[in-house]
Amino acid sequence: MMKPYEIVETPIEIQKYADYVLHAGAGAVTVFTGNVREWTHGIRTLYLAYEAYIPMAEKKLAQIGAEMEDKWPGVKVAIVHRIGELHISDIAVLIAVSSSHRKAAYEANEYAIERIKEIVPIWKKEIWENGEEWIGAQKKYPEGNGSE
Amino acid sequence: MMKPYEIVETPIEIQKYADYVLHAGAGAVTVFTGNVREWTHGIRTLYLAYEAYIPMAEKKLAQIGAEMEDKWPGVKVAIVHRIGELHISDIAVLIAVSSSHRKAAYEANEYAIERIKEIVPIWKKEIWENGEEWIGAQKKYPEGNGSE
Amino acid sequence: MITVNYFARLRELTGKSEETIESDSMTVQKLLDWAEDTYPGFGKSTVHVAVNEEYALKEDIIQSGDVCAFIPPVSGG
Amino acid sequence: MITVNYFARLRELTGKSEETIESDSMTVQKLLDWAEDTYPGFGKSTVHVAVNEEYALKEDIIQSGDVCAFIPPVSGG
Repeated sequence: MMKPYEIVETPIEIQKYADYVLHAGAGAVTVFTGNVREWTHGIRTLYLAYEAYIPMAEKKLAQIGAEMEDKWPGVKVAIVHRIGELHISDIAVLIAVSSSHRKAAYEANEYAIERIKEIVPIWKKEIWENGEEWIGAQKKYPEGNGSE
Repeated sequence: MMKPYEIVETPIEIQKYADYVLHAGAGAVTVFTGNVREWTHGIRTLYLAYEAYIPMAEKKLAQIGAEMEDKWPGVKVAIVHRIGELHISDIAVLIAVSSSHRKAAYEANEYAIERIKEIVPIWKKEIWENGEEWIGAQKKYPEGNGSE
Repeated sequence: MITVNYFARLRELTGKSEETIESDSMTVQKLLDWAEDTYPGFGKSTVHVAVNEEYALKEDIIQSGDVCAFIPPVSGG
Repeated sequence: MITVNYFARLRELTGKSEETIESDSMTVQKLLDWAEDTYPGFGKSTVHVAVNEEYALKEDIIQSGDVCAFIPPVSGG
């Protein structure tokens, strides 16, 4: 079982989401995964700890999906983000998009990850050998419902 | 077993190629699949028949991979194209790209599909209820080795 | 009574995930001011407030029974 | 002797996948002219030639022993 917009605590399987967005009218599917990488700015990551305000995060993922359907009519979307302790190469986020033609599938997919980083209440803590830190760029207070 | 640049006659499994490009330095993976869709310009496709000049096609896929590594240093790439009789929703082509950051993974992936459509000796025949046709846009004779 | 949730850095700073405030109504700005006064280092200028799982403006009114959340800079993806 | 391969529309037009031509050497242009003369409707202006699995220019020389392929407009993806 899956929801098209969900926060999970277990490993993310690509196939499940690619299958979900596929349909007879789809000529293109793009799947993006954000994975935990070992080195960031010369510092070695041991693991990441993700936390979410789950019900609001799922609503915001669904909002992003609605924005995509509005901008690229006909796309079918699934977005999943994992929380908890994630290790090197684990998938933190997956975005699957299908469309009749490839251009929309690429554009809408990239739009989704940008929006996730802007409005979805999920937080990442990097844990290194000699310390840890919550990551997050400061932004000015949003006008309206988190849309820009 | 798989080769990173290959022509196959059996169904394409996404997971295999996503796994291949993943490594500890990869923070982003993009997977594109081109799927057989039922309707094109209002005409219903029954199935597609793909044919390739296999050894040259695999060389050209590898050339595209080399171009990608040159333009986006650090990307890791796999490209596979299926030939034979393909039915609705079957994957005809898959491109998997990993990179440390997402921008390169998106850009390099989209570059690959454009180049495939330009230089790889693969041909598609569309079979409809009342006819069939080899598809292919006419192009002027290439200068040099198929690069532009 | 207003319920407030803390996440990430703010959860660690306050040492709690959730608490309730005895108030019938207040603006989002007032809630941020209260948090800064109560928890030194809260950093209200970088924190957004969600009311009932939706981002709220500073002038929005929070009512008794609402569920609020302090949202420090997000870093999903 | 030069080997030539036919694909897709050209395979159907010529009724063959491969044949050999008795020649020691010729230009790519000559090979295209020969194909057009031999198979009406060949459409040489839209067909590229690969020599030993690499795209060749019209002025390139094909030698005996080379494997050539006529490449009609491609449509992979």
